[in-house]
Amino acid sequence: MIAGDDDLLRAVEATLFAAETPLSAEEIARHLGGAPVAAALEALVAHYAGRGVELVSRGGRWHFQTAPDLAHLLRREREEPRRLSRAAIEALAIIAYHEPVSRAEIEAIRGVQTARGTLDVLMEAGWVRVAGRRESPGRPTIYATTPAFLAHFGLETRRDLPGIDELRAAGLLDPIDDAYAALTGEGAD
Amino acid sequence: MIAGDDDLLRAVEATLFAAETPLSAEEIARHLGGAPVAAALEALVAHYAGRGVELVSRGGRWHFQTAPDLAHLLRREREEPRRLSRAAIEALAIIAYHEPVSRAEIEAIRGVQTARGTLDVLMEAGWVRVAGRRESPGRPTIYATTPAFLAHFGLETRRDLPGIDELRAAGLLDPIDDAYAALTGEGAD
Amino acid sequence: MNEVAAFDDQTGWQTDWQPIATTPGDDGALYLELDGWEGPLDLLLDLARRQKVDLRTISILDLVDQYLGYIERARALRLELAADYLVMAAWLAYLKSLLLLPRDPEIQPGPEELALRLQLRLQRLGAMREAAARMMARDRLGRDVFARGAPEGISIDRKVQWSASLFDLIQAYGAIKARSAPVVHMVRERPVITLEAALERLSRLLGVARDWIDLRLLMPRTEPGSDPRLTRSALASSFAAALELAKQGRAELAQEETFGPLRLRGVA
Repeated sequence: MIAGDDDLLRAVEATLFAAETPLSAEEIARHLGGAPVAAALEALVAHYAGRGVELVSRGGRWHFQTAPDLAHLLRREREEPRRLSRAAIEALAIIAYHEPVSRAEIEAIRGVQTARGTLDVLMEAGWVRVAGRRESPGRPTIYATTPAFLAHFGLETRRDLPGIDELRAAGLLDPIDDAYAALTGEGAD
Repeated sequence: MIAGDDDLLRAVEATLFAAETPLSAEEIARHLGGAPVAAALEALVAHYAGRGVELVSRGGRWHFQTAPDLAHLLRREREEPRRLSRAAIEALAIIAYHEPVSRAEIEAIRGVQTARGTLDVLMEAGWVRVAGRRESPGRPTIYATTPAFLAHFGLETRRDLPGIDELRAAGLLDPIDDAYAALTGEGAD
Repeated sequence: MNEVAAFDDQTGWQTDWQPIATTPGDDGALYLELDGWEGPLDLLLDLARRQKVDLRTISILDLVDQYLGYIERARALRLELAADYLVMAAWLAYLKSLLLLPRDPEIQPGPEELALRLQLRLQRLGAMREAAARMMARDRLGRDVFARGAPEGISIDRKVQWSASLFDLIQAYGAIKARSAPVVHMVRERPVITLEAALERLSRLLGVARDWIDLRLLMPRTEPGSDPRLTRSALASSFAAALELAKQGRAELAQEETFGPLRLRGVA
């Protein structure tokens, strides 16, 4: 059935390639009509050494596997840029300006509930970390920013974040004045 | 990520070995961070030529498979792939050689109605797909083959269908009316 | 039917087929009787092949005779024949008569055209049948050649790369401040005299003066043009402070008439 050494080598190679489970030398031999396959296995190991695929024996059973040093290529991460949601960026801003801060404090400042996923997203982004627990009733988890946060936003330290006065000067607090005027009514000139 | 030609070769080899479905050159390249892989594919085809496993291209997608001449060694203990009815086989051949083709055109060639299930079986096998509608009265659905069809039958492209050039040259892929006109009209000798 | 069986064996490639596997249920009788053929055209093709000549040079007259002969035999065996086989038989008988009789130019299409068209149909069906056989005989994936049995699989993990600019961040913080700050500012900046301040002021003044004094004289002096709300606030908190002092027994309150001046005096 199998003419020469070369044919046997090819047959062993194909058998192992197509096999759905690792095979022992005996199983391969039986599959190929009883030919001794030890030499062929050895030759195949040598042939595949250093290639993208290698022939290995685990517990007496042989199988092909992709070279371990290439594993990173077979599980590849693709980065999908996505913008932070409004809620997430507000939570991040509060953490950055007030850290360390608990979820309840974030909610108190934002004036709305913060979904569980929001802080998860910030932690997944690597910008926020758990900074322990506050020694107060309920021992709430407190959050702080990370060095990656500073790096992403191009800040040396958190002190580089503009203060309230700068925000106002930049017109970013304009809505406050509007709101104040609306509340104080005729009193404002 | 990939240092040299040799590393690229190994990476392409490993990717194709690990892949569960055939991959196009573009897919491989994308997977490997955009490196051009045409030369690596060519080198791999050459490297595996004559071995127990070979690298083949089917419909522009690449995969490793066992060498055809080893079929007799590997076929045993394997269950027969899906058995097709005669009607399904003929319909498949007609679709492959004439695609895209409507059910009425298939029936015109076979001289018999095509049972509803026949095309379904071919589509379920992944060999035939709906290729839209013909812009003719009734807008009939038209069918064509898939890359999986090419892979299953070992065809690099539809041009590799057995005898397709001869059939076309003999006018046997043309509608009867065209063939009749060619035989009796100006083409008649 | 023996003839038929022998012919099928000759073709060889039928082994790959299940001859009656997908016969339509509604005409199942046909397939039981004409095992292996899919319609009259199929039967004609098999008969034509038995002439063992190229389909292009086949004798249509011979073919018609063979078909009609086959149908006759089937009838003699009382095999139930499906209508389309009989329709084909009638049509072929008609074609035969046209071919044998002197040509009538009134009849269109003429017998030669009909014969040629039948021939072309048989050629096409024959070509597809051969093509199908050659296709099925190829090295097929999963039957003759095999893909890798246990591929590791490659996968692409999607990792979201979140993006936000410093401006987004600062603007967001400004917006939060805009939402929450007004409450704080109003309390601090509103022109009011608090109850505490009024209490402190009244206590101090009552300690100095021992006579009845109009409450309004004890209020802080307001600049001309100052916020009138500050005056109202001072009056209100001074009144509340006076009540509080009276309650504590540190002052007495007196009012001669409704809406008249409210006077108070310290209690030693």
